[in-house]
Amino acid sequence: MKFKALYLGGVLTAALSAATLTGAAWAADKPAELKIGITTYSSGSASVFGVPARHAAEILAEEINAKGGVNGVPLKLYFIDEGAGLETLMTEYRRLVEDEGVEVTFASISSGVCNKMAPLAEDLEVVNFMWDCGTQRILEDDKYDYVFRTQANATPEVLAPLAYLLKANPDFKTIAVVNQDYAWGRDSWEIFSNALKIQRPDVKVVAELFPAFGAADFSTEVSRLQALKPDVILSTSWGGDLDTFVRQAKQRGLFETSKFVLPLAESSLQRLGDDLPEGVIVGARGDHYFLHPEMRDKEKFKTFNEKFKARTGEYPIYSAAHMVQAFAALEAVYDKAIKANGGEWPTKEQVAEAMVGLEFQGLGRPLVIREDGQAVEAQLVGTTAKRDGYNFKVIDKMELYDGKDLMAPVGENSLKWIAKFKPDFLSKVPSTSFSHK
Amino acid sequence: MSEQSAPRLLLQAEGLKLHFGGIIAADGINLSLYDGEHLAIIGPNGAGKTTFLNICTGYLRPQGGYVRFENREITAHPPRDITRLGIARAFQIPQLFAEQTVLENMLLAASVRERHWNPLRNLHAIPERREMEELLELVGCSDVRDRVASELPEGKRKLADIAIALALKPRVLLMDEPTSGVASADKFDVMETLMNALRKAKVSSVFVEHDMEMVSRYATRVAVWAQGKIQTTGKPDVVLNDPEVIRNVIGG
Amino acid sequence: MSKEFLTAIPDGAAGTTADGSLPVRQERRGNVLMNKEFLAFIAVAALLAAVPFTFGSSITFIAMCLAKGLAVLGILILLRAGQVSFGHAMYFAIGAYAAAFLSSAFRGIDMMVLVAAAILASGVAGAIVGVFVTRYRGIFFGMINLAFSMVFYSILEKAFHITGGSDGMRIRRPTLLGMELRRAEFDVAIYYVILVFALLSVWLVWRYLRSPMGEALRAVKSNETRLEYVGLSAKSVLLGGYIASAVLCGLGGVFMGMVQGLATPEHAFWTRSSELVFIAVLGGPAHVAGAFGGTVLFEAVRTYAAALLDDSWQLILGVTLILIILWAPGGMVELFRRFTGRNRVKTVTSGEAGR
Amino acid sequence: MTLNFAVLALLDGIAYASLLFLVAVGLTLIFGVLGILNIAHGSLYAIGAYVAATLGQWLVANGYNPWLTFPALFAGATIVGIVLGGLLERLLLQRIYAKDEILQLLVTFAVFMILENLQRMIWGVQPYFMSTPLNLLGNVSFFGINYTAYQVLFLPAAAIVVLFALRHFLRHTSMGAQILAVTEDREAATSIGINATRVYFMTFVIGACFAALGGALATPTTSLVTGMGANMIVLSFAVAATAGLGQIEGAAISALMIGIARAFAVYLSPELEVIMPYLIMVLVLLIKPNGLFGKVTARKI
Repeated sequence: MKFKALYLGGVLTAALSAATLTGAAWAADKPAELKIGITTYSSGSASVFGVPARHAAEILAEEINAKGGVNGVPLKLYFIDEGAGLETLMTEYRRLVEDEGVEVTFASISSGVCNKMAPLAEDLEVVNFMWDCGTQRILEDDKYDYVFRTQANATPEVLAPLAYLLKANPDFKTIAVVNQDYAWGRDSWEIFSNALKIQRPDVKVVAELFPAFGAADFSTEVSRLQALKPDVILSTSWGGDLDTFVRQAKQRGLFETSKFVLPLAESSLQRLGDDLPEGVIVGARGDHYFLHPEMRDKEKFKTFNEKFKARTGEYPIYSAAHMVQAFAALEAVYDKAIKANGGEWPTKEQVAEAMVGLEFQGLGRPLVIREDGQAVEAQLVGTTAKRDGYNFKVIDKMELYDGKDLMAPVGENSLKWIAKFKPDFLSKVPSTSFSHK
Repeated sequence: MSEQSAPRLLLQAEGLKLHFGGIIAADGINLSLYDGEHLAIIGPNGAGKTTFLNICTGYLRPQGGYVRFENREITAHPPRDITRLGIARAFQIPQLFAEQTVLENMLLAASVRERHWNPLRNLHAIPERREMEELLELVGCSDVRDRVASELPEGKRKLADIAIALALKPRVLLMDEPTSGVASADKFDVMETLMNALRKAKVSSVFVEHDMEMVSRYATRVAVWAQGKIQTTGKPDVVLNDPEVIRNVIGG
Repeated sequence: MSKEFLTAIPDGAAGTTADGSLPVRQERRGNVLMNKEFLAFIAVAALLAAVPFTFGSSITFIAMCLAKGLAVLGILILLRAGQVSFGHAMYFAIGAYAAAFLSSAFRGIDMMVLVAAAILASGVAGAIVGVFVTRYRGIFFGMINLAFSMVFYSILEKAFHITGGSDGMRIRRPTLLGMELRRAEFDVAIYYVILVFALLSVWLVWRYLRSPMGEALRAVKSNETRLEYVGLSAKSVLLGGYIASAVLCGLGGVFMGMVQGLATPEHAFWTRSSELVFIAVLGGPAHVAGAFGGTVLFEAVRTYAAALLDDSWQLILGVTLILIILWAPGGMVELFRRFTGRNRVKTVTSGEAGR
Repeated sequence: MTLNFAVLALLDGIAYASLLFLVAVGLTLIFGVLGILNIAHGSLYAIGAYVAATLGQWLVANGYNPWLTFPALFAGATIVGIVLGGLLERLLLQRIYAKDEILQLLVTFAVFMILENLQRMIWGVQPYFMSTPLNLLGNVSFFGINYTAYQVLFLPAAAIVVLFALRHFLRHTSMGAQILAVTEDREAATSIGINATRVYFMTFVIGACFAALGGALATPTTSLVTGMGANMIVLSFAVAATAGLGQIEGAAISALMIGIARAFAVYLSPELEVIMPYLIMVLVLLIKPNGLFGKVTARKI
């Protein structure tokens, strides 16, 4: 019977090629709708960050569809919850691409998720925008035909806050880090610490804490940090984790003894309210801020902010801004590809091809996609301040950095690039200064 | 080969001591079992009879003394090792594989004996099957051969328990009240069959028994237990007529 | 021990009596039914083999069910000995991580090498852990397994630079017998590989459970004392079953990992271990078919429950399991038998008997 | 410095252990009496937390005196314990007492799944906060390090009160004596006329209240997210099994051990933090299968 089963399997395996040949064809006919699959956090502690992005996506899709869609094709959005776990996520993602016929995907928020989704998208040959995740590794380590990033990567996103820190607060001797224990937390610290070592070899790292992603209690970490009294505490955490950490640190007076650098805290300002003190260095993983000094008077910016506020009761945070950029890239690339295709609806290869060199603009400064699929994005860093008219801290003493100055060139590994920094490189990076108005 | 005149020493216990808290279960037990003997153990409840069987089979570790089997020290060896050396045991409360049929109980025992560990061979396909069926026939369990053990009436359970022990082809069989639970009308028939089987298979035995009639009929020697000690040993007709034994054990 | 639970019958053939009297098991009569079951087995195998040609879009779903079913089959072996492990997801994860490590170290490694590595890794791990845990029974067996698996889970989650931490590791697509496969080809190929392994495992487990060693497992449950007194160590019997179950979980893990392209610490979390036991009982521990039937039901509810009521799969499955335990402790296998009128194994002791 | 640091780790450990104990003691009490290892205990913990948070938030939002959030924590826990715990015992557990322990375990796992699902349906999947009680009590300083009084004073005090109240209840009340009798020997207890049904019910409700109380008291120190029950139940398994299932004072000691070991790990080797509880559990169970304080029972043949 053993042999019968094997024999049976063997015979059927031989017929395998016949079965596979059917799945390969697609048509570049104009579809009835353009299906977009979007991964975002709708559950768990990270959902406070993911849900605003989902709202943004819905607003944008409505806007686009109201004017007839992309080249006459209306958008249809499919959301997948990153909080459901990688297995469920990947299964659902495959189902959307293989069964639902989703043509473009935006995946994802978490760098840990991106590390798995990028190869999957490439494998499924579906155009994927890494719309929010930061890890620089994906596009530096491998070459992708279908995977692009419509925002910056970890390198400028942590180098800009470091440059800001070195300039605004150079007198520090010790630093501790509290990052989430996953790809972003680890990679961002690697970049930050490597750069710091070169810029300030005298600074001592006194603690490296990596509480679990989604951790809900940081009491022991806060105790330890209080005992160590580092001059600077860095945390690239975000979402509910950052909120909880800040609240618990604030409650126990940690902000009084250490300078905090929170490169992602723009996304937590409104939720934290008075729990986030003044004088904290905050960033936005890009130039995203509802009071963006260069953009706040632009029509598109104002309209989106108003719509967003009307829908959610809050100002957009940077996850929403990243979503806007992804949609901007989507519209731009279809325009470009259709033009290149003589007005015909493009194939996915043509879309992917059109991505390189694509110029588009979301809520911040204009962006451009490099030939490695990576976008170049400006970076905004500032210091929290209390100002009339807002029941939360706003960003003051803003510096706006140009993305290309802080980014490893195409084909170069970020860490190797950083290793070549001159000791004063970061303090000399040009930036434009703004104050809160 | 053992000579007729000087039977071989099979099982030997010397100086066994075991106390549970204040209860003295064994207090210097010395006892030997020779090839061909059928030794009955009698004595009041709580005298330590079952404890003796437990120590001999390694279930309990004595606090003093030792047990030898065929001149091999086996004190407190695991029961499975002692069983494999050739000492099988039947229990006062039958110990069966409750979920399996009586035949399967037997086949499992035979498989262990013959070390049939091929994971692809059906338990029912082992060559000893015939032998096991005959053994069941012998102890009068053929009629319940295919019944699940947990469903058997008490008498049959008792017999099945003994059959499992026999299936192991032991040199010595230790039985704890072999016919308790068997309908009194059948007791002697059962014991008759059993002893014939033992003789035929050249198995020596030790059995704990309360029925003196049974003892005088089937034992070749009797040991009288009292408070963890052996009060006396000897031929049944002598021991059972000893006035002190009558007063302490039988008369009661 | 509830009599209907985990009851007898590795051969679904086991005793059936027309008049509903005392159950009698006769393996001779069983042969007829054996053939029937064998035919059913072949029929199911043929149906599954035809899936890529008929319901091609569901092959990934079925492949995942089969992979998980393999792990449940492992749980079934332990259930036969009356033991439940709340830590077997550990072996599932070991299978997946074995593939993850190898596929990242050697690009283009062959699928068969990964499978062999997973069998080896889970087998060795099962043997090492098994030596310790087979001393325990019942709740304690469950707990010590849980403890081991949680240690393993924590290591997977924490050792970021080795295991990828909570993000897990990617499993690169392996070659198959030297052939490089594209995605669609790979999906079909791995489907057949899993199917072959699943059928083979079903057959092997089936045989194993009726062999002396497998029957001895049931003896571990019913009477360890007697087992010792026929000369067999309950511990080693259980260890044999434990290693076999670990290997099956490892196989399930490597296949699930390859289908998903992913090894994640979640694979080893205690809820996953419980899910495996859950499925085994849902399907019915009395028959190997229960393992796969249970898995299909479980996965189907998980995947499609949302269509009925948004985010409700745990609710539906939880209620289902409770109903099954209360009214059909033999699981789907028992329900199947009831509805087909086949094989009423226990007629006398209905309901619960003591432990 | 090293001494200071040990004291700090100790304080963190005690705060954490207090919560662990509250949850584990309910689990171990239920096991001791009913013989059921209740996986749904984790859900009772989570639901206790959610209900307490909801009550607290409602009080604050409606402008009541914020100090009322303290009684709200206890009220929330009691409601959950009595209503949910009582219903579970009456409707479900009563039907499975005669079943095999594996099936009992699985029934509680099924309940766990159901409650996890209901929790998501009721409270959604986004995090909840209610830190009013923690803020009200303010900070206390040890060696110049600020701790919240809630965590280093209130929680340990609550745990100690629970421990002694429970001891008193078991030793000096008739119901307690009945519970102890059933724990010692179920058959003997029922044969002398103890109403086991009532004892089971009371025990389960009390145990459920402790689980919910653990959750309620944890609320101010944490953010409530889905999956918190799954993490807590496995931790309290570790506590209960390390102590020996059914050991109440033992649970307090092993909760302290695990809590302190975890806190020291954060100071000495943060990577080991998560592993500590399970490592302790494995090591203890390997050496003492019945736990540190558990009793060994031998089978008679």
